[in-house]
Amino acid sequence: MRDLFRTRRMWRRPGELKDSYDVVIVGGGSHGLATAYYLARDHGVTDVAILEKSYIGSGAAGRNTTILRSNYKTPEGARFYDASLKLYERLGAELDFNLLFSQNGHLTLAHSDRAMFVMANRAEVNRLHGIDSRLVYPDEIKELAPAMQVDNPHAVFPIQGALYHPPGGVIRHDAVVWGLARGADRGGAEVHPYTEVTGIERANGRVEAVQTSRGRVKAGTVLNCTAGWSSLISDMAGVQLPITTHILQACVTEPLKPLLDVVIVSSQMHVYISQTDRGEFLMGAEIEPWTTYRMQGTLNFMQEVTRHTLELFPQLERARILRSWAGLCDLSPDFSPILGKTSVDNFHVSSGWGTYGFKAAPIVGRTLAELTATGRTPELIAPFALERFYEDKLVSELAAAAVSH
Amino acid sequence: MSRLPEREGERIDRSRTLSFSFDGNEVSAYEGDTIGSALFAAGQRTFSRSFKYHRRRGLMCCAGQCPNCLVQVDDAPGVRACTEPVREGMKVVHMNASPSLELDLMSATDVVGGPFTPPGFYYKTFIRPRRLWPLYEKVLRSAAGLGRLRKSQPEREWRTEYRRRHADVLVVGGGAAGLSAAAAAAELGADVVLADEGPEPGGRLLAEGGRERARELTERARLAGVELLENAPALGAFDGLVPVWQGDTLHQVRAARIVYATGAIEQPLLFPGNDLPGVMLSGGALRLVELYAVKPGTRAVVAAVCDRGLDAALALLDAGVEIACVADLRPGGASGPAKLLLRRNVALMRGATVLEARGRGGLQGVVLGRPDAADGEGERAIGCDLLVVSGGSAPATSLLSQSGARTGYDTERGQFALTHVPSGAFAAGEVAGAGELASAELSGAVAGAEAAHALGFGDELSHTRAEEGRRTLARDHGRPAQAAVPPPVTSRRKGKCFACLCEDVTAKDIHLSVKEGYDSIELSKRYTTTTMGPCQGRMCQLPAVRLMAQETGTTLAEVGTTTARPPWHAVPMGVLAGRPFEPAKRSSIHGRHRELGANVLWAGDWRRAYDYGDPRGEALAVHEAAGLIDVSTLGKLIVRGPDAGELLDRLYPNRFSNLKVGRVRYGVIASDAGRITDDGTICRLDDDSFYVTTTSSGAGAIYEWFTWWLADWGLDVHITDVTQGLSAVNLAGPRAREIISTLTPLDCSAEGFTYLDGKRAEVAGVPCLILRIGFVGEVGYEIHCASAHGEHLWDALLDAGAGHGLRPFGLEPQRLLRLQKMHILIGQDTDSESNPFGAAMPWIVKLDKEQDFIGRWALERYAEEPPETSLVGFRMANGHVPTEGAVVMPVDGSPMGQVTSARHSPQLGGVIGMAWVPAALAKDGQRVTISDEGKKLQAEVVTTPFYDPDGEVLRS
Amino acid sequence: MSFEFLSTSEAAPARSPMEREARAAGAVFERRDGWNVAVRFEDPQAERERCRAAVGFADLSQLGKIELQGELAAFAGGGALELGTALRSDGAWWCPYTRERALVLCEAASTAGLRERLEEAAESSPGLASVIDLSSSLGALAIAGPGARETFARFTAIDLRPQVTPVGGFRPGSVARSAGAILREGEERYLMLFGAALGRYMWTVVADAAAALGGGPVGVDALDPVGQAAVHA
Amino acid sequence: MSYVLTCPNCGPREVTDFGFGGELNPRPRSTPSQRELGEYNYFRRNVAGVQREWWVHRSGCGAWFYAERDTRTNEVLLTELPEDAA
Ligand SMILES: Cc1cc2nc3c(=O)[nH]c(=O)nc-3n(C[C@H](O)[C@H](O)[C@H](O)COP(=O)(O)OP(=O)(O)OC[C@H]3O[C@@H](n4cnc5c(N)ncnc54)[C@H](O)[C@@H]3O)c2cc1C
Ligand SMILES: NC(=O)c1ccc[n+]([C@@H]2O[C@H](COP(=O)([O-])OP(=O)(O)OC[C@H]3O[C@@H](n4cnc5c(N)ncnc54)[C@H](O)[C@@H]3O)[C@@H](O)[C@H]2O)c1
Ligand SMILES: Cc1cc2nc3c(=O)[nH]c(=O)nc-3n(C[C@H](O)[C@H](O)[C@H](O)COP(=O)(O)O)c2cc1C
Ligand SMILES: [Zn+2]
Repeated sequence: MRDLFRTRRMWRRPGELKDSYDVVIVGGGSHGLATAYYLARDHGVTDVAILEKSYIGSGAAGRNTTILRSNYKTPEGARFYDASLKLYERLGAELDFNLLFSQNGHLTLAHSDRAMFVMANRAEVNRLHGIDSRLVYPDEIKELAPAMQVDNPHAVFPIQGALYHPPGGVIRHDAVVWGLARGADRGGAEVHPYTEVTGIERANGRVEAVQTSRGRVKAGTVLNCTAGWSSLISDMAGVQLPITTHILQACVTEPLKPLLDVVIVSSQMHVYISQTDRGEFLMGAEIEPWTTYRMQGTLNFMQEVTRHTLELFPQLERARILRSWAGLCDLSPDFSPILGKTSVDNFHVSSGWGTYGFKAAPIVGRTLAELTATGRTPELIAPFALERFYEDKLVSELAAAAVSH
Repeated sequence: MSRLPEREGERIDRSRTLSFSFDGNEVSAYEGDTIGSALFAAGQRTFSRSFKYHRRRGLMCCAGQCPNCLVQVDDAPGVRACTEPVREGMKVVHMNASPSLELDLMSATDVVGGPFTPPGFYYKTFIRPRRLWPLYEKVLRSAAGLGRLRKSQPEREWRTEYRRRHADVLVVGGGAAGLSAAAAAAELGADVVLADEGPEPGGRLLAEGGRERARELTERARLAGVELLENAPALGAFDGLVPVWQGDTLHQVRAARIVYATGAIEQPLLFPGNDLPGVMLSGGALRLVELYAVKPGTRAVVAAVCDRGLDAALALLDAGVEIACVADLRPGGASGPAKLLLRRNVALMRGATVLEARGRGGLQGVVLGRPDAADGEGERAIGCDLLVVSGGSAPATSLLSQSGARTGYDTERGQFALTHVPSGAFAAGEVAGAGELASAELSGAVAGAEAAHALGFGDELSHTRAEEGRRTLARDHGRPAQAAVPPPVTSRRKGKCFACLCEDVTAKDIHLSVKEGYDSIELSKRYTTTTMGPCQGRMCQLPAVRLMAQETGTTLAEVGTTTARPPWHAVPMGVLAGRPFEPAKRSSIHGRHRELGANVLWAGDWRRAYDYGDPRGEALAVHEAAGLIDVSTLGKLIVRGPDAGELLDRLYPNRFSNLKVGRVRYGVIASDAGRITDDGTICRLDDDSFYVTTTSSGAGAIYEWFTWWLADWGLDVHITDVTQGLSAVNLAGPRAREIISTLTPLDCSAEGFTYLDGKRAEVAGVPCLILRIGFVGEVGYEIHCASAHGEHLWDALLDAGAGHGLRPFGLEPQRLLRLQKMHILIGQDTDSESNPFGAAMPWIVKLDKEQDFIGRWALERYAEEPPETSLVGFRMANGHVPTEGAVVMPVDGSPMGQVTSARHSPQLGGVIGMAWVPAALAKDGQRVTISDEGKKLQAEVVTTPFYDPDGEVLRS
Repeated sequence: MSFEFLSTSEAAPARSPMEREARAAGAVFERRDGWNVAVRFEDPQAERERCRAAVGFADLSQLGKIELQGELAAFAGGGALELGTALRSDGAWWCPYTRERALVLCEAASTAGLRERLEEAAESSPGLASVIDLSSSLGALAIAGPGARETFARFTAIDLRPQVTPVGGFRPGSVARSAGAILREGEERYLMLFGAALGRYMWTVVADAAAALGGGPVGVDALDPVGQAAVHA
Repeated sequence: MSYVLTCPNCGPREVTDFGFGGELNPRPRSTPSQRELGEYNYFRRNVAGVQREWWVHRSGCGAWFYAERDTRTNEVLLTELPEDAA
């Protein structure tokens, strides 16, 4: 509240780039900023530069539908995302910035018994990890989302049940970015927007420096936090990634009075729907199947996402779509992240976030900061090593992440 | 009240009155009125309350561009009253005010809210204590939002549809430029569509003194064969695909060439009180007058930066509005309309503009003066009920930008103008900077002709003309601008000065946000939410950029603009959604299942009979007599050619080239990562031909998988997908043989037709392929015939079996029956990570095969490394049926696997299932713990089929 | 023969995947060449009028549909097939999908005979040639009348403008979000092919689109025979 | 849809007509090492630039073909059947 009447800069005005930093973080999205924040907070590492080619949050962080949840399928995934969710719960207070975390619950609908099976399995794995997640049936779904059509006899995709995850919800994407940026800045890191990394210099299996649109910068450690662009940055360091880049799209309606508190996801219909604190219905769908780096959306998306949303919320038929947009997603083969060391000693990566990486920002920041500061891979992220694709030891979240963020 | 006497060319029909209600009060209107014009004529001045401060807002643009007149009509929120035609009996209500538009309690925020609700105030408040946040959030949420929808609605009620329209040329925008372009292209023979969002083509001509011309041009275009879409905003540009919304229809226009003649958007000015009802854009005031014969005010002041506002003053004068004063920001030089104004004794202030607008509940007066003058100097306060502003224009480049055009700041004209138009697109008229009517028409004609030329239409003459036209336009373009560029804010007086009307963002808010560090246009946009409301920047982008440039001490070019995204015009979801149909596949016997009372569910993209109401009884019939199940959903491929065996040997880990003609073999398909992707049976029909079945949901993918490798390998093989061409039923049970024998001449004896034989014969007079396989564990005949005969075959079998206890059975009993046999279901018992070794099918992988096959390398490794988990059967210690999906744990604890199938089997008198368990436990008699909804249950591992483990029944 | 089980036999009634929908809409059926054919609805005169003035659609799933693969497909119907154009010959349409695959569409009465002739030709073909009867695999709807193109525009993005798809044009592509193909059989007459299992869905989509344009189902007897004028060489 | 693809057999169609097969990823010619197998199965170049890739005309002729497409703009530079490829 005290900041309400005071106009204080959120972060320092970006100055000149120094010649050298202990840590250079490529990418000013949620992961890069979180890492800088935790580097300072947990490890006192402050000689850090975040290089962002555009404005902070211009990537997926600023385009995502902000669903936070931890009801994943694999024990590795469930543990990891749960740790992140717990950090998120406290993050607003810690950053002294209201992240508008609307923790009103998350429902993944099942329209077939096959889907019910997957939900049951997730519920059980979650329960064993202390994650609040359970199967619910139409009557309870109706109570949780009274505006939704749960037992329409003519429904194309009747709802058999759902996985209910009370701690899930949505958060304000930009607030997370700005809160973390301010936290990083106050911790001592330099945030450099409009600074594009164009090359990486290596010698003796180590990264020496990065070249940028504003000159060359030496780096003790380089962290690749560029999500949708991570293949390109890794290429510069001579590290291959098992990634394909696709667009994912979203759209919002004009603001409406509250109708929906929980997040609704239907994998079979490829939609997910929430209503933001501003009143807009926020909708997303699945990725486009083809790879691309061009952040332009498709008409097909708008058609499919509205048709399917109206299956569930027919009363929205005259509500108007205000805007749609697209962002990039770095898809990994097993729908789990790629996090940590690479074959290049001082070049670490955070990638493979597909459609679900925003919820991981705090835990990525924390673990990547720990790895950077100590040189040791935290146990929580050991299963997500890049090496697993060479060894073919996948952590498959196909059933829990493919279309469901 | 404000209706003018009949005017030439007005859009209303005074002989036909309509009535509708606004907030419960009856309002009368003429046919042709918009909600806005009718309400205004009836004296309504406040149309909405603003988003945050609940300030009164009145008509401003009268063209559907600004947020001021958003109302709710029946159940439709966000309706632009100023463009929505009145329909008899419609119920119109205001949106964001309570209890009423006139008395809005939330407007207290306007008085006290300023300092408490700066941009992003919610980021800085309610942070602690955390536990109170949910409460605050509820309050915030209920204060936000405009439209109110029904709590519940069972089904869609509004019929909307798509219409694909291919065309040679699409013209977006039907002003002088667009109409000329469309006519020019069509006259050269092109197939042309023109979409205009106005009520009739004409654009600015309609209300700005060119209606005759508009109607001439329209007629010319119509005669040339142009398809004219009116009331039809083009929503976006998707690489040549342009969706156009018109009423209930979404036209998806795919044109070879597109001419954008979208005009420009008249801009407001920034001064305290610039949002008061009574402040109108000149275009808006004139549209009221010219289209609807409504007088926008009695006494008006005009503030302009170019002739457009002066022209408007003249027109208003003609309509009987008193013009108290005209402030022209341009310092000197009397333009044509200025002279006319002077001649008519209208006071004209040069170099002046509005410094402030005042009024309670609506405009009562303005202060005019020089923006740069010291306080008070040379100011004039004037009473008026209408302030007409014309703050310059912003070319409507959104769609062009989406199609790859670029803009740059044109300092002289004070706008972001096109600097590059991509090939395939053309820009004409005001959007392209063609400022005057003549050049707008010319630039349209040239663009239209060039678009047609690019497609091979036209002749030498038309080319010459177009080139000539280009040269003329280039000359015109070089002339100096006729407009003054207003300062970011026209005065430093107190009072809210709105940069963004949609989101109630003031100039001061932008100033504060920059000071806080949100110093790029993108950050400022997101922090203040300027341009993020219903107008999407039409009214606020340019003012915001100007303010940003001022605050950051940079140029407008450096500040730049934000990205234009679809839809150009907020569009109802129903329109985008089109018809609600979803493709669903149905077997040719589906109708019979319905008649038999089947419960039908989705299975992949098929609708299937889950059971016929008695799954237990149905399963029992299979054991005791016979059952009949429709398995037409199986994928079915014919693979033939000299290399067919070779192809299959390469695609499956086991061998098919040595399969004997007339025999059937089971196969599993693996990926090169060694993961199971599908399974099915294969029957060799003759030396060169195989009949391959796949899982129901895998059919499409496997067909593509086969043809993909075939495309790569180039073997001499033909593949045909006959999935939908064949019905298949499985007749199984101890009496199946008797039943089938009554319908076929074939020798069905145990010796004559043995297990895993595939034979062709007539059944019930229909040529069939019959496979003796036993998915459900009893003697079974899978009978395939042309799907046109499916129903006939089904009926004949049921008839023949009537005296033998034959019953139809559905998917659910089949699942139990196959579970008793431990036959796996791909996708249920396996997942994307399962390999054949883990799935307890090592025998299916023939690593001794000579040739390479897909999956070989990975499978070689799996053959050596013991799997971590294995698929086994289990029997429950007690009678509890675990949930499918329940977790398996070794005795010590952490989850290692899951239950994939579980059923109570009356036949076996217990609960059986399949599960992935730690490999060490994959032995008969091992005990595993199953965690099901937190309960820990005990089960015992079984590795051989529960029913008929040696397959004696099957083979009998 | 090897693949007889793919074909229908006159011994038993053959049914279209849209039979129930047509019946529900009031169709009167006749058994023709083994198939139950919706020959008319209540009023044949009105149906003809519908095709003349608006749009009518008729279930032609009984048409023979024979797939040819290999050399045979390239030189079918007595001439070289050109991609995009169906050849009318022998009372059948020879429709190329690729250079190695074509579909022959013929009257139900001639399906068996034509298939046999083609099989013989396949046997004597030097390379691999396949003849597969897809008559039951594909549903077929004729859509006829001045409103036909507008009807298609409701559910397919295939460009059917005459300058792009002349009579005889054959256009494989998505219809109603499913795999399909459209053959322009006459000035205002089109034949749409799609997977038989989608019969009911396609009927729903087409009926819905046609109804909004003043059209509706018609019996096959309301359709004019595909004229000789349509012969395209 | 964002763009149109020209099927070598059928001509231009909306991209929703097609299935995407991904960038060309040739199968090893001889037994790969564990690492090479992982590379083949999972690793992709994912270039920002012109990419040679597989497509199938799923809703039309059913043919698999190659396209060369610039992933920065989605501009399709060429499509061709494998048998016609140089
Ligand atoms: C539409 C959409 C919806 C989504 N919904 C959800 C959801 O509901 N829940 C969820 O958890 N996740 C969701 N995601 C995924 C999530 O947003 C991302 O996984 C996550 O944001 C990625 O991490 P990031 O924020 O660090 O990435 P980004 O924000 O993409 O950050 C990467 C940054 O790197 C910068 N960069 C790239 N190249 C260079 C260079 N050469 N030099 C300098 N900088 C460079 C980019 O500009 C970018 O700012 C969604 C994604 C999208 C697109
Ligand atoms: N008295 C005069 O001299 C006079 C009067 C009127 C106009 N003019 C001139 O005419 C020219 C204007 O002609 P113009 O044709 O360039 O502009 P215009 O503004 O007249 O027409 C543009 C049209 O495009 C429509 N439009 C914009 N975006 C659209 C979209 N996405 N979808 C559908 N429709 C859309 C608008 O509704 C409008 O009808 C100007 O140069 C002006 O000076 C002169
Ligand atoms: C959760 C969320 C809510 C949004 N709400 C709005 C909105 O109400 N109005 C709006 O114009 N844009 C909204 N946007 C979209 C942004 O304007 C913008 O399109 C997005 O950040 C991508 O940037 P770009 O369009 O500039 O490429 C929203 C974005 C997100 C991620
Ligand atoms: Zn094709």
